Amino acid sequence: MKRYLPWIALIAAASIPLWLHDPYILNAFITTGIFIIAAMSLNLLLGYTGQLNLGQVAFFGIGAYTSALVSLGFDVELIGGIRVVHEPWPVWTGLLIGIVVSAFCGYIVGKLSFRVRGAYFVIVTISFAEVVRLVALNWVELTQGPLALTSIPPVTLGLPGLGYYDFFSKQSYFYLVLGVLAISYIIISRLVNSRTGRAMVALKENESLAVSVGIDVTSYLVLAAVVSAGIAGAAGGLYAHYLKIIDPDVFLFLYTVTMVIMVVTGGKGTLAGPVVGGLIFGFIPVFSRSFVGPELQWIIYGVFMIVIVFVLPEGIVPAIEKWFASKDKSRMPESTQAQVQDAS
Amino acid sequence: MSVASVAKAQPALSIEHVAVHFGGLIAISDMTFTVNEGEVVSLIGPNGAGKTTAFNIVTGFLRPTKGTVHYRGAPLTDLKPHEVASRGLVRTFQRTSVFQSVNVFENVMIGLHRRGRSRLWDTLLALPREKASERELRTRASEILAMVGIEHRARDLAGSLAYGDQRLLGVAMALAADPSMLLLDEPVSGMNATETARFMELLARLRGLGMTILLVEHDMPMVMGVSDRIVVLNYGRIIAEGPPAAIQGNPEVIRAYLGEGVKKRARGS
Amino acid sequence: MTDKKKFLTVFAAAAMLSASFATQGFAQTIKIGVNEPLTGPFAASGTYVVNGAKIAADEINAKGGVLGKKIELVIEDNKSNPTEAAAVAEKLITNDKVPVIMGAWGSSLTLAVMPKLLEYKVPMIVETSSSGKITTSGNPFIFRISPPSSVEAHAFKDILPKLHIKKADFLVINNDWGRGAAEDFGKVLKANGVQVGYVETMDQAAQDMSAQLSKMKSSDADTIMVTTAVEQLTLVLKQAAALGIKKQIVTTGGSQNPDQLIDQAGAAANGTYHLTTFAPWFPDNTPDPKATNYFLGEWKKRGFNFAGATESFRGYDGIRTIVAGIEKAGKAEPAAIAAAMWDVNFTGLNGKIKFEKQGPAGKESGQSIPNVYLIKIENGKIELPKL
Amino acid sequence: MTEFLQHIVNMLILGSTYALLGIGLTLIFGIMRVVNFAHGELYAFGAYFVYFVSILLGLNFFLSILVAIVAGCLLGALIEVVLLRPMRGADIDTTMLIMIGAMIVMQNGEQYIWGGVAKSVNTPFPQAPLVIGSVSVSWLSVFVFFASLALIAASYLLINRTKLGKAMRATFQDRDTASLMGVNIQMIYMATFALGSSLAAAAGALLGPVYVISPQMGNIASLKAFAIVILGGLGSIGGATIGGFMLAFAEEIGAGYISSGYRDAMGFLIIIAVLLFKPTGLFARAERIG
Repeated sequence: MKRYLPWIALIAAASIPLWLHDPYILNAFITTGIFIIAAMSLNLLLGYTGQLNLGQVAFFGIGAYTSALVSLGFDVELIGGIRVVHEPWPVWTGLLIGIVVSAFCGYIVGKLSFRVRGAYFVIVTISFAEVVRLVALNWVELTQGPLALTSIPPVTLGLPGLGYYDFFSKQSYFYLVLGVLAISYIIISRLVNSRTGRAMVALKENESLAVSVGIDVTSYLVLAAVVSAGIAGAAGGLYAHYLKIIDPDVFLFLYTVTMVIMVVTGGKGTLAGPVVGGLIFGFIPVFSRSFVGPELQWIIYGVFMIVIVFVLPEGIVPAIEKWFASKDKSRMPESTQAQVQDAS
Repeated sequence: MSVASVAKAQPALSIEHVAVHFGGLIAISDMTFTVNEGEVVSLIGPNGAGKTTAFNIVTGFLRPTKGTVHYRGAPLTDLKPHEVASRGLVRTFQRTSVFQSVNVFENVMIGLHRRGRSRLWDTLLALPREKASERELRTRASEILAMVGIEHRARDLAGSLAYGDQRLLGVAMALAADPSMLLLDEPVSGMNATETARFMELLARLRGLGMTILLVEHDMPMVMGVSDRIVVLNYGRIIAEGPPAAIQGNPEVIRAYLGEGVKKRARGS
Repeated sequence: MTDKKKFLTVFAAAAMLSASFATQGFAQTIKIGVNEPLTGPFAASGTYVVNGAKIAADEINAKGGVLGKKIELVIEDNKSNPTEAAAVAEKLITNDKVPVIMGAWGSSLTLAVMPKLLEYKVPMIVETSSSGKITTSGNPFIFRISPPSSVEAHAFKDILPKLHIKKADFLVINNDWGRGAAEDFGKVLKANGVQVGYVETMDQAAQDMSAQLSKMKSSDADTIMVTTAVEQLTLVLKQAAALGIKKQIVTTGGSQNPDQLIDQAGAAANGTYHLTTFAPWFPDNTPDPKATNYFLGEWKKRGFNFAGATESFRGYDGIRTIVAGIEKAGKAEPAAIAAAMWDVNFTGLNGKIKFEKQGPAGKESGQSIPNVYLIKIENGKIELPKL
Repeated sequence: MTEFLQHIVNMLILGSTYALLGIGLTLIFGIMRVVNFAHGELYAFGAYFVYFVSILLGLNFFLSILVAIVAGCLLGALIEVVLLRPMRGADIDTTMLIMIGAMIVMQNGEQYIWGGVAKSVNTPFPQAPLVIGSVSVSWLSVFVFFASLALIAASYLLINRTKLGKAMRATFQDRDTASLMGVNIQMIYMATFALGSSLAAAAGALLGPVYVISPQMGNIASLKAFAIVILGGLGSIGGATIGGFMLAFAEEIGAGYISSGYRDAMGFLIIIAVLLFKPTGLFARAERIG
């Protein structure tokens, strides 16, 4: 039964635009969906390898900027008078290149920053995101700096001569986001349910023990960082083409915090965690907006976060699983293993 | 028993003039010994004598300040731990020997990492090779669990096992990594007499398979029972080396080590 | 089973929520959306603008409203965040069914809202943002009453000879506003034979500008042009005084809030010049003294800090502009209001509000050209300098 | 040369306050393994408290600073007992999340209470700067510089010369052993968090009057404090002091001679450079194996 749940959820989600005609709520689903994808990417690192990357938003932003710039074109003079001119390309190539560039940055950052662990790793990743933000802010020629990249075209699929399909309407964009979310989910679930995933869990649990059985820890960390950055980049690309404007504020620490909250409250190291946490924290502002003043909305957000961590330190999904397990009286292992077993 | 191994007498692991300094502290001053193919050698000595440090040197967790380590003729000194493991040298740990919050079966599956054949693309695209490889690993994992005798606990969290079973699982994981030589760090600490006896049987079976074994252990009856040779460390240097009988009678060993009373480690500590 | 239940719960909640919004749609009043930053870095300014808007709404309602109906402001916080600004626009348009919006303070916030305006064809009065892109990107639903820096710089041309500047350094906030000001004022200065020296930026959140100022202290420029909001400006003036900088300081951008400067920077503010679009200190010199006095009186009566008036007047004028548009349109429908905006012509607190066409032909945005004043702070008092 | 001297003087003043900010964070980080995201909010708390006490209640300026430091200490102790003590033993990202939650609540609480408009505090110092040759500096900054140095010295003495400090150092070295030796770990944690918080509040109380006081002032303070801790190393007062001056130096020189846009990037670039060239040397903690 359990293995069909994601499909049921997917079908349920796919039906949303059919009965939900409120564009504002649909808009909330789309932006929440984008942040769920980003949170899933963070979960791959945090939940499965145990590395907390608080600079995840850098990859999100790099994906957003790359995709936007590829589809808008740019004209930049590099050091030494080399001029790089890029004519606009179709948007879908922008999205793909955004993913690749993000993944590549993930590789570089992974190579460098996995030399340190724990709190140092956390601060190093924050520093990275800050540097990227400041580059986006100050390299005006490329990024327009604080003037923002505007008029970013909507996502269009197709090839010259074969016709195009554009994702301009909210409904179609919802399905695009849902599709990317499903693909990311599949990638992550296959990865963590494989030998690779076991290696990641091993190094999260006990790094020395993992290397002693011949697991090359660094290469798996870097692999996780690459996949994670690529998925975050995809989310960033979707964000840029949905909002149609990006400025260096996409690198704000707040966005990373949003992702972390979604992952940790939902349940890190579970596939469903970021989805559940994402829906909750994506919709808290939507609900609280109609009841309380602006500052109080934030205060509720913060208090709710603390309460969830206090009451359910492992997250909502593991707690629900445990509750069902105890109700069934049958022994059910912890979430991580539960998923690993799904593959069997 | 010792006659058989002497007949082989092919050095597998050789440690030459290894010294380890931590800042001003000398953990090992000068250590030289070899372990032959198929031999069971025990490294003993009082606490702080440098046994675990020696293990860390051999398995790449520490770099020696001086000296070299070779396995089957190839130098190990500059290898990373996982590279050492892929040369066939696999160790167990004294304290944290298993992945606590993962179940027993998955622990062994993690141990089987090196034997997996699937590549990243196989995994992501769910290609047949992925499935085949996984099936193979699962079969192998069951076999290994049966071999160490904890197959009935396969679905339990490793952290929920009794201490003795955790040690067995640690060995199972090490075996899963396909070693030609095992380095066991106090494998029977925390085991009761029955468990220890069972473990000694397991060791005997492993040596029957031609496995080379280096053992650090405090349990003297066991050391005396299973070892072909014993190396005694004290204050970072070797003070005696030889077959169990010779060590038992060595006055320096008695003074340095046995003299303070044969300490069995408190069980379950 | 678990996942299914979770999803069902969420969907049920979402459905309930959308139903609750749907019941609000009866139009006894004319709704006007207000999309402003009430939390986050721009909270102070956004709150001022909203307070100004409320004064306008109350004034209009006290006089009987527009088209026989009262107006109702639907105020939403965009959290100083572009994503939220877009989401808020979506909510205002689709849930609250507002036919017109005022917003969204910062340029990036406004730019994020603009695609939504195109999507739903709802006009927006831009009360504060200064980025040139807002009116030049071909969005016919944009009507701006604040001056972009090019307008300000253009007006500065006439004042320039009297300030006797030979060479100027720029110190600007590192965002669209500051960078835009440095560029536009730089052009005007150069065109009028004034040299431009350093162009230094300061991060939006930066509190210590000593490094930039030390560099300027030893430059040969005689004037420092500063563009930033009042908090940072206070720091710039204090730190410049601490460094013993005796150069002429001219600030631009209209968010200087001179009273707050005098209050918080003290003597450091003396001798500084400020380009501003509203002069509440001299109500009789403003284009519509009666309106100015009424507005200032209300502002005071409600217990707001006088210093906020230089920000809040934009909210006041924004709502008045919208109501003028609704009146001209004769009905509270987006398309009619957008069309009628071109006919709006009245005197706001900072000059004539009448939209000129800007941007690509056929889809021009509206830009109103306000007055620009130069004021000077002298001995803790604000003066209109005799130049 | 004139410009350079001025930059150096600026650097010394800025560095002393950065150091103060960094020390509090590094102690909490080193001893408790808590990444305190609310550090900047305690800094803002100190600033608002001075505003409240000196402007609204009319207390003497210097006394206000002292009161703010004490208030920061109490608030820190409260946070520790209410938010951190129940989560003892949780992993580092769990406590970090709690502190992020606390940060969100505190920052918006400040805005709720005080509004978004920046506040400023008048001081008894003369407005005319102190001028020595070509270098000029405000009297308030001179006071802040010496007050910071005094507080740094006081913390140093507290850690190195008192019984409490000894227990803190023991806890930093090895919590379990310290506990076995009779150190009351709960008490030490509370004291550490209270001390760290009071130092942050002190930095805010000193800098609030120099700058302006706004709800967002904590964000940048947190970010800088993190950079300082990375530069200076774990749990080391000396390290944080040096880190503070290093960061100030990099920023001054970066803004003065490279590009002011990248001024705030300098600290982060140094961190990345340190990582590249000395990945383990400056600050790695040896993992115990086995």
